[in-house]
Amino acid sequence: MNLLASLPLYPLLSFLVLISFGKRLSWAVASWLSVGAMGLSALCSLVLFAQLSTSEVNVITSHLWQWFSIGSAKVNVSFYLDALSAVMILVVTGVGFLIHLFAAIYMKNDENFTRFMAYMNLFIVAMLVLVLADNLVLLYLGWEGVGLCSFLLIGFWYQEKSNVLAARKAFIVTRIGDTAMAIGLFLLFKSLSSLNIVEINQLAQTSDVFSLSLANNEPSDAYWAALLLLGGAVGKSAQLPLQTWLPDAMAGPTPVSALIHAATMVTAGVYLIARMNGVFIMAPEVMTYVAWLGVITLLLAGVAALAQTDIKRVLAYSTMSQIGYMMLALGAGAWSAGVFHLMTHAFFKALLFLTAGAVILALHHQQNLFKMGGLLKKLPFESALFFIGLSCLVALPGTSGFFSKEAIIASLWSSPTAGASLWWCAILGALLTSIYSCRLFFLAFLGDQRFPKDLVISEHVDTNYILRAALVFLALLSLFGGLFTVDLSTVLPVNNKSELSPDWLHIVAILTPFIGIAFSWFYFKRYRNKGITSLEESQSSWVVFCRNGLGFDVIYRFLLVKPYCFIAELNRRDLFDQLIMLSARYVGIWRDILSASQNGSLRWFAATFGLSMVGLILVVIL
Amino acid sequence: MTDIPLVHVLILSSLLFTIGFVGVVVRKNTLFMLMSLEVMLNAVGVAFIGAGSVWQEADGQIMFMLILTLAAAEVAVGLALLIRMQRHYRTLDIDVLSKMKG
Amino acid sequence: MMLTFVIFGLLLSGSLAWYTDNKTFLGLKFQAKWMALVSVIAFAFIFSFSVYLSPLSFLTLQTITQVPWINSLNINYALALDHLSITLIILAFFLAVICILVSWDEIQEKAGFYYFNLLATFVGIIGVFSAVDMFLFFFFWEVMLLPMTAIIAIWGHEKRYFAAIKFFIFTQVSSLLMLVAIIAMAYIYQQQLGDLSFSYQDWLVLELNDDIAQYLMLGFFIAFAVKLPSVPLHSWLPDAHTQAPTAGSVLLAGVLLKTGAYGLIRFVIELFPQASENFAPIAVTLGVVSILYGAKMAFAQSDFKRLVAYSSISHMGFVMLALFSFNEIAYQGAIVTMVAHGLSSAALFSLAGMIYQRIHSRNLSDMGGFWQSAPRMGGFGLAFAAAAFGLPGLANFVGEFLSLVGAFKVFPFMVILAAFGLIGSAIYGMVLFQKTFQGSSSKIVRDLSYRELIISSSLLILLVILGLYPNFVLQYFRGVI
Amino acid sequence: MSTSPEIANSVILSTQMFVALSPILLLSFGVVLSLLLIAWQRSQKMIALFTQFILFSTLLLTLHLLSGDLLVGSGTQITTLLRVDRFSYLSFVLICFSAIVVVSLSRSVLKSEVEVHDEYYLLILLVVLGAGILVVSDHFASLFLGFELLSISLVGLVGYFREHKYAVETGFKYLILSATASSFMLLGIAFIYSQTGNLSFAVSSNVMPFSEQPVQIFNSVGILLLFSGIAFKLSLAPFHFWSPDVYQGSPTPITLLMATVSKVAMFTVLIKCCFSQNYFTHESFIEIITAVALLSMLVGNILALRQQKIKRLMAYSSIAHFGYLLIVLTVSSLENTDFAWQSALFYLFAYLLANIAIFTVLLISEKNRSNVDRDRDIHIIDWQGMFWKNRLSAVLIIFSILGLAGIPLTMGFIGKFYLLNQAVLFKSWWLISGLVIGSGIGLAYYLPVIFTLFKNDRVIENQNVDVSGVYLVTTGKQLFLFTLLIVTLLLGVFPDSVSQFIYR
Repeated sequence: MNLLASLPLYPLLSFLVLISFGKRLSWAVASWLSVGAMGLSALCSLVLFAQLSTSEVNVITSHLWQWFSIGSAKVNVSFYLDALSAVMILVVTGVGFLIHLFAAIYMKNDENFTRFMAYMNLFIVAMLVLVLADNLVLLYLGWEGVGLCSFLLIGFWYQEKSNVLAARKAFIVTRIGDTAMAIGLFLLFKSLSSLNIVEINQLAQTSDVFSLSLANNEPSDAYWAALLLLGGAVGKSAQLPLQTWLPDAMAGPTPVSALIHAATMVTAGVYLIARMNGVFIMAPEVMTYVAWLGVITLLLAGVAALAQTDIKRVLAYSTMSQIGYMMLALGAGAWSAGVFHLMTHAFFKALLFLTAGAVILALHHQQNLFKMGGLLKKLPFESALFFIGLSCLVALPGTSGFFSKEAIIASLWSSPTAGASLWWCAILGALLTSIYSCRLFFLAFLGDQRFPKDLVISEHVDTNYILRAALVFLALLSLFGGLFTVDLSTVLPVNNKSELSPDWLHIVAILTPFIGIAFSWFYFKRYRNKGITSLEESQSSWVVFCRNGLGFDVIYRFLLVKPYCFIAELNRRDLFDQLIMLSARYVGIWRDILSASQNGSLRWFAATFGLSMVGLILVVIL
Repeated sequence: MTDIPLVHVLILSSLLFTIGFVGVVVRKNTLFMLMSLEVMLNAVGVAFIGAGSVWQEADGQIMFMLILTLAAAEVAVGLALLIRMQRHYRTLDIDVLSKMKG
Repeated sequence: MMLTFVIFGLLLSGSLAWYTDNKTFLGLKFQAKWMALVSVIAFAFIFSFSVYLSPLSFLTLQTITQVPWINSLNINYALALDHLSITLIILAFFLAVICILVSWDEIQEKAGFYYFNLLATFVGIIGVFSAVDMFLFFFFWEVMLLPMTAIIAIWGHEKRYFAAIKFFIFTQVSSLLMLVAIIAMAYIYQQQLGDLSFSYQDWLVLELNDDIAQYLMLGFFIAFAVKLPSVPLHSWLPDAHTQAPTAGSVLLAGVLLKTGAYGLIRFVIELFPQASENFAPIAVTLGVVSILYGAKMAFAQSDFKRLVAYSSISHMGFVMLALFSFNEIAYQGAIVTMVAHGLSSAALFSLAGMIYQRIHSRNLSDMGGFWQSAPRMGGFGLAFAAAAFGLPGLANFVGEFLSLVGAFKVFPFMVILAAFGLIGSAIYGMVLFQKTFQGSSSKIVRDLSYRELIISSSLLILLVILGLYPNFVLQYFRGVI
Repeated sequence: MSTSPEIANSVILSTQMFVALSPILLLSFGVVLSLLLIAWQRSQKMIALFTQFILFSTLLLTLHLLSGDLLVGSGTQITTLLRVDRFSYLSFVLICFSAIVVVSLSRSVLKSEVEVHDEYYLLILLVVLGAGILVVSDHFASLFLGFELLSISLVGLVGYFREHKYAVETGFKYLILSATASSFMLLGIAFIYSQTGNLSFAVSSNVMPFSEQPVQIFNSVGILLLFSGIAFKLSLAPFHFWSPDVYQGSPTPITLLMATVSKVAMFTVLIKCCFSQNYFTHESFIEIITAVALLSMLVGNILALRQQKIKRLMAYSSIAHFGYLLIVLTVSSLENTDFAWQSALFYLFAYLLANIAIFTVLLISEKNRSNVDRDRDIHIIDWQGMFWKNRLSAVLIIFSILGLAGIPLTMGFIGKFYLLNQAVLFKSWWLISGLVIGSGIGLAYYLPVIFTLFKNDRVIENQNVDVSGVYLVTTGKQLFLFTLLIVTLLLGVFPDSVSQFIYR
């Protein structure tokens, strides 16, 4: 199906043009090109989606060429579109298009504008390949591709050392996950001798060698495969224990954070697990791990978000915790709920980031919450949008976030792989979410302005109508995106649990955000009160500990980074080389000894003659 | 002289030979070195004579003749060199002749 | 016959290039580089066409030429080709062009002699890839060595003599061991079938008892493990690569290391299947150790070329791992890795050369922020670094993936260890790229000239093609094992 | 001599024997003639030409004999003393060839001298005569005679230029030590004789008189002493101490003479003696050979490391090379001796060519020394950048050194290949490992020499060197060097021609 094949083509073409002509393109041309390409593929994805939903065929494929073949198994470059990937491409291209639109304005004055747009397009290409891949190797290609793009975009302002380091960290940490995933692929191929996703999902159900454990107490291949895939997912989606790169990734330009580190790439892990549901279902223990990982991340990230001072970092941690929700859903077997939340989260988190970006730019790159405040009057439009975004985040009834999060929480209580304890944790998470959202909103928009009074709001972002259009559109999506739900039953197993969980659960779930808001309304009084013109973030060690990501960075530095560097430093001069050189030196020593024996004295020569004779005679006699 | 067992002759000659060789090694004076060389050669001669007599052959004695000639030749060359050395270094100490090393 | 023509033609044109350098005949001034370039391209075309047009199917070894050479020992001048050797020879030709282009401006003094050596090395390499008489093979194996050493020793950097001697001694000693094994094989053949023979095809029929085969296999293995190179016999490589002129490093990394791999495939594994299968666990361990150790050492380096050198140790570890896990998938992986590494390391070394020409330093601490002034170079640098750490879509990924998938069936644990090499490679790749092109821009460097653009883009295009459509190499390596 | 019947009637020389022996006879005749010539008129040019002529005709005669089928099989026995066979004459060809080279090189050296030197050429002739007697000798007496003729005339030659600062020292060292060595050898012969009652190489059928019982010790010690004497001449470790000093001290043509003529002759006679006495059946003898060979390979190569004086370097490397050559003595049975001979002769030829080449160039650069420091030894550094100044001799040196290092394209590699064949055939793994390690170490001093030729950043650490007029080579020498190069390469690529000439 050519339309499908052409989907990643437009961004690719525009990428090629942009990268090859570089700065010679004017802003207008570059932005038209990149955004236009995005628009085209967004349109295509809409058409495809329409085809998929109308016609009774629920799969569209397009085979391009055979990449290579592993033994008998073919690895093709071919795309596979079903309901799940359809949702994804909608999110990727739709949100991507809006963010491109925004970025075209937002980055207008950057000297490397074309390079930026090129990377953005390249990222979209890779993301689409990831989503549409019909086999795991192609998916891996997209997987690495988005990783590379994220690396490039985080380090886009590469002159700052910190950005460079953040980029490197992001790439390497995710690479660790990717390696686990690669091993997972090897294992899958070994036991199922195929890497085609659909085939794997079917074979996983049928083949016994895969699902059944070999020895009685030995975990099965399915267990290991699922675990390794989970490793990959954890890396990309910034879940425990590989979550540390995401906050630093905020070093990148804000549209990047919106597109990559909120809407699309970080949710690739969720998509992977949803994709490979066949494997995961065969390994219920792993599903439990997924759920637990998700919930722990969700809580810890929430706590960390409470202590952040940088507006983008708050959002980053909240992204983490929201993805934790998705993981939780998947773990609990509420597949469609997870994906649904993925979609809605993409909308409102993109909105939040972009708005934050607008605010930051308006305040001349001021990201510190404690240097904001009182923006409600200064930037009413942004405040409104931000409020909408936050309300989705805390899942106020009616917003899209409400529906998705409710679906997740509702599915937990009686799921075989989750259970009551997880339900309570989820509720706690919701509470935390509402609290840090309120803190964020109060600090930024309420209270008195804590930046210099004479600071003029930079206009060019604030009043640009295209930009506003993009934001508004996102806002609408995040408000009403919850209304249209896609039927994923063709792809994802529906957990047919007939027995309803008790009603009070719903009550509690709905009430939780309000409790949180009420709590923070009083707790964060001083943040929203007028007349406080300067606020100090509290320096209590506990807060600092939370602010620095609960010390994971430190642990890793001392467990992994330092030792590796130490060993590398220790053995800089190559042990083996030194050993070999040592033998050379040994010969050198002998050389000195022998040449000392060549002392030119005749009598010594004669003596050696006799001595060696005696020696040889002894050899003969003995 | 056949009643002298061969082994004794050989042992004698090897003793003489050793004496000569030790002479070559320990004496610093070049002249004495040449003399010790003669001793060594004559020791060999003894061995040849003894062996020849055991085998009742003339070969041993012929060899001894040849050895004598050799000794003469060597001494001739040696003495020539000795004179040059005396001229050149004003000494007969062999140890001055160790300029070349390494 | 064609092959002989190519070999001697190259040699002849090399000496012509030496002779005519900077001389003026009938008005036009000859230059060695033009001579070399033209002749190499011409012979490349001659070779590929004659292979393409020849009626033989090169699935198995096809003897091209066989002329008696040393009758008293029944040694022949025998050349044969199959897909493996053809692939490697074509790779060699391509890299020959790259080498000449790379040294276009770099080599100013004694250019004629330089290009003579370059071509002589290629003669040796082609000979190594095509000789099937073991004496002839050894002959070429050494002939390849001499001009290479000359290149390092005459046009190299500050510590060139040391590096050249180290390189030579390592190869020489190991190859003497191989020579002993060769002779022993010849005499075993004599014992079993009557008369002496050095012919590879003849040896295939020999049946050896295990322990003898083990020793002979070791004789060959060590020689090729040094060339490959595999830890712990690798330590000539960093010095040689670092000290050699750019083209020398390209040559070493691109082709000479492949002769080691080629030898492993053709001689170790095919002559001693049983022995090498017994030996496989050790060999695979060596491979994995090379992968990890190379990656680690590469990370520790502060010298651009040295870093790349260690990275190639790490890459060739994959080849070793793949070859000794004895299945077709891994074998194909090894082939692709060989070609891919040939291209990517050549690319990185020529990049190093370009940078060295600009800032006269190989030290990473003297670099940084070049992207600012030389974005094109930065782009290519990124692409080549990405190839080095096996980014999917570029050639190396296909090779490594196939190797690991294939090997996983046999040595799962080893492969899991080897997979950590992927992380390691990401680390050094990132360090290399970022220290060179990112960070605060210290110097202003000239962006790529058209010649350099041609070099880099041709390499990159090949990497991408091979990465996205490896079949155009792989199709020849189906059903080999 | 011993009066066994078949010897008795073979005392009369048949014509066949005359023919077989004719080269040696011609040579000795030449010696006498040249004495007369000197008595008649002292003219350096004339005597030189005459010597050349004699050597040439001897060479041609020998070649003629070789091409004829007189010497096929076991050769011809001439009295008990001499046996002429193919291999001995082949090595005699080598000897004459190198002697000719030496003579032609000497002329240029002697030109610079004021007084007339006829004895010089006479002595050279005597050396060659001694070598000739050695290679054909089949009896300890003739061995002894040849040995002494060789060494005493050499003593005369090494100290020949009295004014040279090392003359006396070199002469003394060589005299005393070689005399010691020869007396050791004689003692050995005496011991052997005392046990076997037979002085000819051929295995004796004599039985000990009942009054005595054989004492095996004396026999094997005798063999050992004999071997040590020869090993001294071949400068095998641990009898090698003299060689670097004497090489360095004696005039360059004489060094070449020592490196080629005497060594080839001694090695030939060693092989003959070993094979006809089949010492290789003695376990202990093989052990000794192996030990000495290993020691020489290692010691020679290690000593040559970082050696700057070219002559000493050559001395050390020759130690190692004769260590390698000893491999041929470890043959397992008489059937394989032919191959052993072939390997030995080929290797000797390669070694000889390489030496000739290097010493020729060495002589050229000595001549180009400024007169201020005529006695200064040539160091490697003096050859710096030769490749860019005098390509031909540089290329020649490169290939000779590669040959010594045993790298393909050269005869040396083929020679080493033959030796390895030997060693593998007789499974002497010790020697193989020695060879491998030895040549590994060897590269560490061969390569620097080659690299020096390519260096062009000349730092003049010694002001006396005049860099300007270096390497003026006469066309004759040019031609000679060129032919050497061609021969080295041709035989390196097509060794068959030689080996076919060796068999027939």
